[in-house]
Amino acid sequence: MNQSEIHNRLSKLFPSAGLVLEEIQPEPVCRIPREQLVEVSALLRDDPSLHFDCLMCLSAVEKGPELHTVYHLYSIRHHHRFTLRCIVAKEDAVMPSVSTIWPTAEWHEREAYDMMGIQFSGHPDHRRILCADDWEGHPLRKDYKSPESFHDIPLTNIFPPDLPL
Amino acid sequence: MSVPATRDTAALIPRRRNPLSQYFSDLWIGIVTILEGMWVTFSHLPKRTITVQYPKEKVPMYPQTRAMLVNHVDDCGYCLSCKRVCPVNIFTITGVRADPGEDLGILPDGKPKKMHIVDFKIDMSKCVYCGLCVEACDTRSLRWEQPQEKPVYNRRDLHLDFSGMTAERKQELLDRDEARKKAKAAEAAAKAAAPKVAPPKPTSESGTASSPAPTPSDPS
Amino acid sequence: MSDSLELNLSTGHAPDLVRSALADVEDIHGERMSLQMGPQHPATHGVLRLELETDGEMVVKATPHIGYLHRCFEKIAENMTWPQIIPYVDRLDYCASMNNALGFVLGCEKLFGIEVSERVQTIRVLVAEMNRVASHLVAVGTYGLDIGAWTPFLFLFQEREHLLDLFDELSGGRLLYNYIWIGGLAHDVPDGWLPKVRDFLKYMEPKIGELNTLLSFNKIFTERTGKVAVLPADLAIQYGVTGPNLRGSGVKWDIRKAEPYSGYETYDFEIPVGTGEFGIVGDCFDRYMVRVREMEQSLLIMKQAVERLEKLERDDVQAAIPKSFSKVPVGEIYFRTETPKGELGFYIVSDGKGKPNRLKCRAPSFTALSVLSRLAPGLLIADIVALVGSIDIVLGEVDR
Amino acid sequence: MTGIDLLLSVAFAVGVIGFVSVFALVAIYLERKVSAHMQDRLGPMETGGWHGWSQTVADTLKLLLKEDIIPTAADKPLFKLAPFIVFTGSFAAWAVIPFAANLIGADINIGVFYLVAVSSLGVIGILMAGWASNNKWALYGAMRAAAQMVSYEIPIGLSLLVPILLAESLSMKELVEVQAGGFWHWTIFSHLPFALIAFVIYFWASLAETNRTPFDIPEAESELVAGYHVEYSGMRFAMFFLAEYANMFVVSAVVTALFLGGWYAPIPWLDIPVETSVVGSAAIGAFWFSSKAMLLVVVQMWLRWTLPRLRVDQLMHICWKVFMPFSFVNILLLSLWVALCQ
Repeated sequence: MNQSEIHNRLSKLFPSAGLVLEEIQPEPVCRIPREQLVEVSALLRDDPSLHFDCLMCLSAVEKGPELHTVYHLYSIRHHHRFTLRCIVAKEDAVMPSVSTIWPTAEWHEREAYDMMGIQFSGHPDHRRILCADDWEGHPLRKDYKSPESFHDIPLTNIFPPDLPL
Repeated sequence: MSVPATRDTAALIPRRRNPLSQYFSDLWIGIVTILEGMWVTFSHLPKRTITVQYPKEKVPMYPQTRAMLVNHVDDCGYCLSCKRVCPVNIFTITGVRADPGEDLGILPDGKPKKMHIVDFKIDMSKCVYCGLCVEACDTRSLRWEQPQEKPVYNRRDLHLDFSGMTAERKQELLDRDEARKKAKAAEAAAKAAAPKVAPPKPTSESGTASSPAPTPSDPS
Repeated sequence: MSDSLELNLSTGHAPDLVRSALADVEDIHGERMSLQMGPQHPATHGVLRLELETDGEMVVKATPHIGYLHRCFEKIAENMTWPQIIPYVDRLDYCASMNNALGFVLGCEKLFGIEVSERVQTIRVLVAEMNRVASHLVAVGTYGLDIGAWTPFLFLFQEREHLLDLFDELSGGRLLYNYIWIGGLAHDVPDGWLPKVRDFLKYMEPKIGELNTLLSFNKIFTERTGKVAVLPADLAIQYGVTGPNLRGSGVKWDIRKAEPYSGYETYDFEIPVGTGEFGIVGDCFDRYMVRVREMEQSLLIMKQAVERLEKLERDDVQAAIPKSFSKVPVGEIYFRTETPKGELGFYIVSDGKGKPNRLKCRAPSFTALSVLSRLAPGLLIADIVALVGSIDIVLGEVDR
Repeated sequence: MTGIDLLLSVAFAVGVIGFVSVFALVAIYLERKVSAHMQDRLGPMETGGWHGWSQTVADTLKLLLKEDIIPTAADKPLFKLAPFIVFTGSFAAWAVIPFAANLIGADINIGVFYLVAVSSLGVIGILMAGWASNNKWALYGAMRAAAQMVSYEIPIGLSLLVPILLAESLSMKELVEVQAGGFWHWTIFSHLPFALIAFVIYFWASLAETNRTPFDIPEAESELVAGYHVEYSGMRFAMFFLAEYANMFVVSAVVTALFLGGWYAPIPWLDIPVETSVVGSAAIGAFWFSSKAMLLVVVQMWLRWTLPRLRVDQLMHICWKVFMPFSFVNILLLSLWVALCQ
């Protein structure tokens, strides 16, 4: 099935979800409200004709005042792919966690939280993953300023040119 | 898919054999595979070793090997493509425009060289050896060279300068540029003061006005 | 393909094993001890820290802690022009930088609508497969080292040395190449290089047999790795485990076959899968052996690619490179390729400027590592070493 | 004991210490070279000129001059003492090793028993080292070592019974003397099935006693980093190293004495009897003895550079489920054979 067929089937199975298929080059993306995300995800995984057993990638993207969470899904059985996009405002960056549906999302969501500051409600282990636990800020935000030092370790100009051996 | 499925469900279940025959076959396989392995290592004993005794014998390097950046400043046209393309910003390049009459030679691409390269510093300690700068260099003045001994004892020794000029000469050229800039600024100010009378060629005039003679104002 | 898959999805040996092992642990009621394995530990293949909760030699719980090699590649990439990103992409999985660069470059090319010539594609396939062999040589060799066998490691590094020499002559770098560019290659293959690749193929073929005699089928090795840390196929798919690890679980799944890129569909090769020959499908030995057999397949692909290249006329390998990257099409794409570690995906968001708006890297080692805490309970400390080695992580890619 | 005897004993002890040190240097050098050439390398080539012959001497000097680091949290007296106990264990065994008919430290009538008893002293030192280091990895190493070495005592003891049964003596000297007269009289060949099984079991089990690959799990570098001696540095670390190589030789020497004809040359007329020349007999005996033992040491190295490492449970499996039944059956059959046929 291609994306629009999947979208049609999904809309049929879940008419109230308000799924919008955005035409983006080169692959369309299905926009989904975050309230419906977990239900639709479970449907995507469990429906035998869809059977999206594989969450390839979960990415967080900053676009202006909004934060997008993009889910790239793939079905190993049916060889088709589908993309979900969930948009939240920066002030209210809370997403439902899909780690119960695809366990691989657990680390991806931790990464999205660490890097972009999106909270995931219902996540079993909601911690930073790449940065230190007491790191401040979320480095992938466009307005992020890298700190001068961390725990008295200088982070800028570690090797000044006139440093001796 | 060209490959047939290599297994059936029976293969998923660990083989259940008579435990005693399993025990003895395990033992036998163990002894045989250990002896086979010993034969492999033994067969390597008389083989020629592959070690290269480095300082005594040296492995020739390929002409493409990215070992050390070298800029042949005579061929450098101050296009700054290397600086623009570098992902880690290791270049510090300063140029001073040559005087109109001054002949700096011809670049490999046939155009006359117009800039004195006062500074062409490369910080090799930051280089990631991606080679983008060498590929970007239109005049092929920036090249890779393969010195056998590259390591240095001091990080500062990796800050290379390819301008090939003495400090005095650099200062001289910079002063000249400074003076020229000042004259230009003064002229611009004068022009701003008298906006009505716009001379047709302000730039060339300023160039000739600031340094008509090859001898510049002497440095301090 | 789907036939063999149906078969595997329902096997659930590992959880049973784990459960019985844990039941044993609970019976004993020993005093538990926390043990920090890493970040400086020979078996963690870099700066991975495993927080183990042990009961004697038995591991009850394992928590991986990553990020020691984090350099915020994605942030760096947002401040780089498109061609400048490639040196950084090379450094993700530093054992297989050709494959990384290929993934990123193909994603960009698809996004920008660039078509490259057949020669460029063939060279790309050749170098990617060469680098796959080099990466698997490291994986297999260090795995032997983890299990305690020194000599295979050094033998395999010799073989790898030949490959690195070839790469050196080809691109100028031994480990990080920046050879594959968006729209082409840095330059064509040098004269006299293809015969050297042929020589290497001839040299390499008997070496895999030697490795199998010395290490793979050694009784001690098969005992150490067989039936250890079984990853069933369904668990592997749920956790997004890809590449040789997934194939080790018996799933015949390879992006080179399923979503061919760079003309992989025209090459004749097989996908080796785990067969459970020394235990259960999906154990450490299967994951290891899939790599060994994949090397053979890669050599086959290399042979075909070399034959094609010898027939193909030389053309300008940089012909399709855009003159300027300052204006590129707007769009976003998730593109994935099969690297030696698994599915390397790049989610590229372009807003039409000279720099990407967002570049997310879905690293195969990252997801493969996330399954570790599921597999670890019930293993011995020595098995943890075998497990970590068998999923073949590269921390440069995990931490990005 | 007369004054002369005492003097001779002291002289022998000093000589053995010298021999152990020199042997360790040679063995480490040999191990480096053997491993290097098996792996298509060259090994040390620079220090001292010809093929880096003095590399191990230089390393020893370096270890001697290194700072002796004792962790703050360590149990200091035990930590300091442990390497010496380990070394004492392997060093004391040399007293009964019969280099030649007239070159043996102490020909006590329970030589083999003494040897087995003394060589298990090392495990106490290893336990002390692992415990005193106050490091979890070291503790794991010590625990593994204790379990392993205590278990492997049993197959070792059982397989040693085979030559004892045949020679009807526990004295090392007498055990060798029954094998006089050409290699076909050596125990391993004269009672082929039983002695060969005992030989193999003893040799493999003693690899576990000396913590060599494939039984090097107490110091498994990829699992426990370095096991019980992870916190040791400088000379104390060198003592562990010295003990390991001394142990390797002891194991090979015991195999040589009990199974491979001890000081006797393979063909009788290469020997010099004691009656002809005391010094000559000692020299030629020591030569044959050391050559055989060194060959076995090389085999140990060969195994180390070929095989992967076993796991703890597999190690125990091999001990209790393979070596034990085999050595029991072996000794039983041999006893029957001796009772019936002789």
